[in-house]
Amino acid sequence: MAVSPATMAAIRKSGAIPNAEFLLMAEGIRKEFPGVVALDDVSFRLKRGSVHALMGENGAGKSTLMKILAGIYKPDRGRVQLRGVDIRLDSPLDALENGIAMIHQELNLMAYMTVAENIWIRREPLNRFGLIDHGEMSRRTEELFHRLNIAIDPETPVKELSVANRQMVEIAKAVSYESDVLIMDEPTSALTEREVSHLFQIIRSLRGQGIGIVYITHKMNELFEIADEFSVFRDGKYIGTHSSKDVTRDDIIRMMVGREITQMFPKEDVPLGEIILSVKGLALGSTFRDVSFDVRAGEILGVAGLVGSGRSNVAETLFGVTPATSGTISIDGKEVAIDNPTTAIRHRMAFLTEDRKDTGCLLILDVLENMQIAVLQDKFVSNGFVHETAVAAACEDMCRKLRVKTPSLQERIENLSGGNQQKVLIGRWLLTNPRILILDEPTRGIDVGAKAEIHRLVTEMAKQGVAVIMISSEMPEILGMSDRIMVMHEGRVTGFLTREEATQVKVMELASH
Amino acid sequence: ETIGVSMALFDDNFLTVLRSGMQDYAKTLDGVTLQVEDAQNDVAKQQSQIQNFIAAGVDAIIVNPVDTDATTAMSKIASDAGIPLVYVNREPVNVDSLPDKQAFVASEEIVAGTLETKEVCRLLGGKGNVVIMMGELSNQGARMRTKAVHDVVAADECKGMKVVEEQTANWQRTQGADLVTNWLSSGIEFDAVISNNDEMAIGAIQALKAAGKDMKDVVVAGVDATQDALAAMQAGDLDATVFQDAAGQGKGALDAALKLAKGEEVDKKVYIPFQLVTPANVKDFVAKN
Amino acid sequence: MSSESLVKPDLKVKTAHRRRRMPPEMNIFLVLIGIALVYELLGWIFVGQSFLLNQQRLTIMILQVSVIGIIAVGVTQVIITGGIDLSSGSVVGMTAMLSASFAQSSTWPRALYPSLTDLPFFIPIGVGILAGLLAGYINGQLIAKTKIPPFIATLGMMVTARGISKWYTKGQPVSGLTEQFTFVGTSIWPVVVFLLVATIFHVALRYTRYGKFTYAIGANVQAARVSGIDVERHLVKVYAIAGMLAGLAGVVTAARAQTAQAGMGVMYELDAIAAAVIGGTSLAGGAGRITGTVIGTIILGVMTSGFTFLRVDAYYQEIVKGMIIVAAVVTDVYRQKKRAQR
Amino acid sequence: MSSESLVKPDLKVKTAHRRRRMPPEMNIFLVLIGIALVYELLGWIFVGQSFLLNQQRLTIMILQVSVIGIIAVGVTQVIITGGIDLSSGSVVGMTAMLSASFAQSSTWPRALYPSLTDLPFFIPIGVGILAGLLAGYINGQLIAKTKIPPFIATLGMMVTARGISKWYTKGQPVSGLTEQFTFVGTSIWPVVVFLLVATIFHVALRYTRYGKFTYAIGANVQAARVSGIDVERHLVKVYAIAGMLAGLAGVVTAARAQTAQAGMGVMYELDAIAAAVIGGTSLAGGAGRITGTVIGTIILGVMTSGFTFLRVDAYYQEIVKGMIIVAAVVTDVYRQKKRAQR
Ligand SMILES: Nc1ncnc2c1ncn2[C@@H]1O[C@H](COP(=O)(O)OP(=O)(O)OP(=O)(O)O)[C@@H](O)[C@H]1O
Ligand SMILES: Nc1ncnc2c1ncn2[C@@H]1O[C@H](COP(=O)(O)OP(=O)(O)OP(=O)(O)O)[C@@H](O)[C@H]1O
Ligand SMILES: [Mg+2]
Ligand SMILES: [Mg+2]
Repeated sequence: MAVSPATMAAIRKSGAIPNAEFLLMAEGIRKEFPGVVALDDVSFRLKRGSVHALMGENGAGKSTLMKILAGIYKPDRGRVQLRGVDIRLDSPLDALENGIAMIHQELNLMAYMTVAENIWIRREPLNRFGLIDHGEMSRRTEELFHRLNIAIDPETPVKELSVANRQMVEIAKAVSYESDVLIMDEPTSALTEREVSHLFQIIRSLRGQGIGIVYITHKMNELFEIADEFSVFRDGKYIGTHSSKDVTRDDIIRMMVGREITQMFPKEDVPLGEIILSVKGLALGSTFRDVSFDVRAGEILGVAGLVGSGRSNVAETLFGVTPATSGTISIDGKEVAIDNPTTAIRHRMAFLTEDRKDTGCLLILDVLENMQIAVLQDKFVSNGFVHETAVAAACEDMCRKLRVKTPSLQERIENLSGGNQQKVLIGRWLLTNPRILILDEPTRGIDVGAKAEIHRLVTEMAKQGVAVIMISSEMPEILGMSDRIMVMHEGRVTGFLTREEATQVKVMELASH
Repeated sequence: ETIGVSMALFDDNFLTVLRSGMQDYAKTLDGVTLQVEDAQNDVAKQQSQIQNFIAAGVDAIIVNPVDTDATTAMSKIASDAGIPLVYVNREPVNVDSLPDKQAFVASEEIVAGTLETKEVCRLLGGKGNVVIMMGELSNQGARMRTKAVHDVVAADECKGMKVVEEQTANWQRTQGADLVTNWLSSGIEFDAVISNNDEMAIGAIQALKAAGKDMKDVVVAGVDATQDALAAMQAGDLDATVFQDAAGQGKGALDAALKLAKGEEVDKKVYIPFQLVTPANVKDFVAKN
Repeated sequence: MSSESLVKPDLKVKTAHRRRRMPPEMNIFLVLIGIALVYELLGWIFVGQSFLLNQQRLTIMILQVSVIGIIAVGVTQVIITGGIDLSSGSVVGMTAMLSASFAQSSTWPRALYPSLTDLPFFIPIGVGILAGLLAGYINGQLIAKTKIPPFIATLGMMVTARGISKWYTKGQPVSGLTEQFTFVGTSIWPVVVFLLVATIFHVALRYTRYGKFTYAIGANVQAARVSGIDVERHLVKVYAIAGMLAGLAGVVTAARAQTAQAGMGVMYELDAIAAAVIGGTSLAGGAGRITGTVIGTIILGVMTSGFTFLRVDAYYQEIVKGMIIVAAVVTDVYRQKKRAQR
Repeated sequence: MSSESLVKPDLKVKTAHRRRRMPPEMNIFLVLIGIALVYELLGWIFVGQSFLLNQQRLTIMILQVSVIGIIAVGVTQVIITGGIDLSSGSVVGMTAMLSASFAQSSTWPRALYPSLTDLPFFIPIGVGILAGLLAGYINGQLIAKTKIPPFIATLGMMVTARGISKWYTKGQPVSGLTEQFTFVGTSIWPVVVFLLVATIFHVALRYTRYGKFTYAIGANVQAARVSGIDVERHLVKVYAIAGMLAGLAGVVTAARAQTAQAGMGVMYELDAIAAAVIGGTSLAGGAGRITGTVIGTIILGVMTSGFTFLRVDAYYQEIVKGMIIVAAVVTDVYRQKKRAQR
């Protein structure tokens, strides 16, 4: 017999928490989408005061399970227990009232509203006339931010925040619910190590308060620092749960992908060619300035920096999304004026953006349409007509190469898991056969196996003489893949490190200056 | 003098002739400027236009009412401001209690419908099936003309006539054509089409011809005596229409307004008669509208 | 190596020097001032009199758009949720007819319900407002329950409500209204009603949860839903309020004209939407303010009065009106972009 | 060790057994069939004849909506980009006037340009289409360059174009058109033009780069821009095409009526948008097909013919029409949801 959310909320408030071994328990969960079984008889148990990592390849069903626990999807079968009591979760509100809060994989903020309004929505403090007390709301936000050590003005509209700061706001919002269960679906995909370590401090203190935390990530290096337990999923099936003391990183990877991955960064040394791209004194208003660097054929230039250091802005300017206010860009020694992406593509550049939802996916269109859109600029088209079969074959080939998990090319990209969406977008640019490839957080939200795959592809591109600029907030990726690392801080380049001299400490020193 | 004119709507053939008549006449007068506004068939807009005229300090106002029931409020606004007001073409509801310095030059819509229907009755010899094409349902002219059809059909000498269908085609020619085609395809039999205006009547003729009907077998009647209608009549397609002296009404209204502005007395009511147009007298009207 | 040692806890929240933001409707207010001044100038040049220093004109400027304004307040809220309401003009027509039919005086020979004449004023007013509320409620239920696009739901209501007003008295106007009832349409009462309504919903949007929910749904309906907002229920509320305001507008229209006819309110929805958008409400949802809508409404009124004042030929009026609407929004967009760049 | 072997190769793109999807317009086609069958049934019961087995009726059903259909083809493309075109009805009025004024015959005593009569048919047709193209081009430029919302840009054009058609002949209708010109409006030529236009743009949307870009812009304009699409230029194209089709619709309207009047095309934009949305085009952009729009258009035509066939009282027609539009879309949404759940 399921208890209503209201009853449960009353139980929570009274503080009379019935004891049970597990805080949260899901059993025999099955969820089917048209053409896909996302979860098949899956079980999951969360202990109080612990951090439980959920592991699995892209599309394994992690987010789906969490969305069920957050009241967003209804399972086809199975039951959910909170502290040993069956509960029904028909809406996100039910979950929140039952003390389950979630940070979603795709950012879910109200762009036009301020940070404070976003955090306290539905729980705004009221004054004695029943009207919203904005001052009090701001104050509470500051208090919260202070506790979490976040430096964001509560009155900023969210649309003016960088992706990383938005993610911090999401985290703060989830924490503000003071829930018993906190689900974090890839909370750090846009964060650098500094913010990640903040987050871990927060998580530890929450864990100390007896809260149960579910943590999903594809960043393997984070895991052992924070997780107490691991559950592994594969293809919608539950594989097993282990204490973090009992397993190694390789064990987990083996459970996730079914076999060993030994070489994480298949970087091969490639003889460097001519300078292809040369940037001098590039500036964009007050956002960044004095950015100068060269990239050679076959070279992978890693770009490191803290969140908000302006790396993405530089990339956007290079590609003509936000044309530079001063400085020059030369390709093959010739100065070029790149004032929009169309021109950039004509110069055979490609740019994988950081925010796949806002500037990447054509969400309601299918995989094929998403993948082919950039290449149609100059290939597979004659007299305006698209060579359907040829382009479909090319896309299919690319999907196979990237191991995109999708029922078909005709599936809406919206229905793919986050990691698979990212692969499709990478495929979009690889198809254009670029000479200059700009990647902004290319493996954001990508599982280990696929990550190795993407790294291998990037290396291969470099081998063929492509100049690669790779922005990444993941230190091992930067260190493992780059020939040279450019470090930025507050809109300026603070230094270059060669592959040989680069270490995590040196990069961080330059990045925080 | 500046005279403010608020027309019910601009894109109506008949009212266009009235308006042009007024404007042409104003050009022949010295020192008379007309400020003509389009109320776009909106009562509230018309009322606001009158208030705007008052604010702009015109010497007199001519109103072609959108809704003749809304004239009480307008009369009050104008008389409170002390500015003369003349209603034109449509008879205001407060015709018998008009304040000082107000008058009207109008015609009774119901007469138009009566004239056309009586002619149809005559042509059919008092018996047969008729269909009615109505203008916009919310329009007063449409209502009055339609009512007239029913009144005539109920009269003794036309008892043999029967209204088999009545539908709206919103004054529009193509909608009229589509409506008649839809009737024909539904097997509705009729001997006469009585239309609230000429445009729909012409649409009916087009549809009947397209369906291969001989126009001698069907009586078609409209109202307005527009150029197109007179041409259709001369071609033997249209059997009756009704002429009202639009330009004359415009001229009369302006004269009245100017007199009132000068403080002179005018008749409170001026009725402009309708005239039936048939193939027999069509020549007399060709140059008129 | 633990990453903690790499982090300097150097994050301060700069609250003291928080950037003062100009309210976004400042821009469009300047546009309004600009238009008024141009008229003033042209007035002295061509007509030899002041445009603004005329009590009568200042009144009619707002009076003639106050019905549009009342609707626009409701429409603004609908647009903020990311929806649209095409039915408001027709609802004005329908509610004008309905309320007028209960406001007839016994001295009127053609009363629709001869036994229901001389009713106290609150009955016809209540009938009009409730009928509007009901129409809006149906819109809201349709949109929330069946998930059809607001455009279609309200288009359906637009056609249906217009049909009802024509059918109700078979096209006959309803006249002979009591003075008690028509009072609300006389003098500057419509303006008072408009500004009162605007104030109430300005407060509601800015200082109540109702308002926050409205913005949240428009900004990101997904996010609103996962924040625990019952999106469906809230949408019904918003559409019902918009319908209610259209009903109130219908009452005012009938009272002002001292009659009601089926053709009332045609195309008002477009003017109302234009007023909201000119005032900065984004059709994509999530942004907009009542103050902006009020200014947008007044721009429409000033424009109309100015045309008559400058004796602009009616044939050109529409052409110029179209261009001014576009120009006003262009100026606004341009100024906002410029400010954003700074 | 090569990394290929690292990942188990069980992820296949199943192309051979690609799930056969029913085209989404299948649903709305079934709705159309449903409506037709209901009429058929009611016909036998109340009128004692068949609704569908009537050559004449089948023709008029489409003929009476073919002008709406021509516009709707253009409007569909605009809506797919995430925009809207409110100006098409007014552009029909304007282009009808313009083209008719160059199509007058010398036998007509009151020709507007007495020296320009009896021109070959392609001149007035060209004038109408070009005028529409220009109006659409201006819409597109306004939207692309100044970034004002399409709703406002095309609302401005709606008001302006209507103003132009009233101003052009000061409200006088333009008649006495040559037979060469009116030919395109006779018999079933309007239907032919409609279906031809629909076919061309069906192909363009599905099989050309123009089409792919149109969908991409509607799905995510940011992403489209970053993918190298010159969004501004493409939008200008789409709006210009929509305007051109409205111009063509104006020509057909004038030819069909054998006259042109300033009031032609009023509210056609709403019928066209309704046809597109009934046919499955999403007002949020990114989704829609011409086949759906054609079906949506025909639904409107069938509905009208059905009313006359069943002799529905004129006063009820609009009420019922509004409800049918809503019901059609509800049924469609409901069926699609049900299919998605399977
Ligand atoms: N709304 C939906 N409609 C159809 N299929 C869906 C939907 N949501 C998820 N899926 C499918 O369900 C499967 C599981 O997706 P889910 O998002 O749970 O994966 P995940 O483990 O979170 O992957 P990632 O690590 O990439 O985020 C995937 O195959 C995905 O394509
Ligand atoms: N849309 C925006 N509006 C206003 N400011 C922005 C916007 N996007 C980014 N910024 C600001 O620009 C600065 C640089 O951001 P950018 O995204 O380029 O940094 P980054 O180094 O790539 O960091 P991240 O890892 O977050 O992508 C930050 O201070 C950020 O707050
Ligand atoms: Mg996921
Ligand atoms: Mg970045």
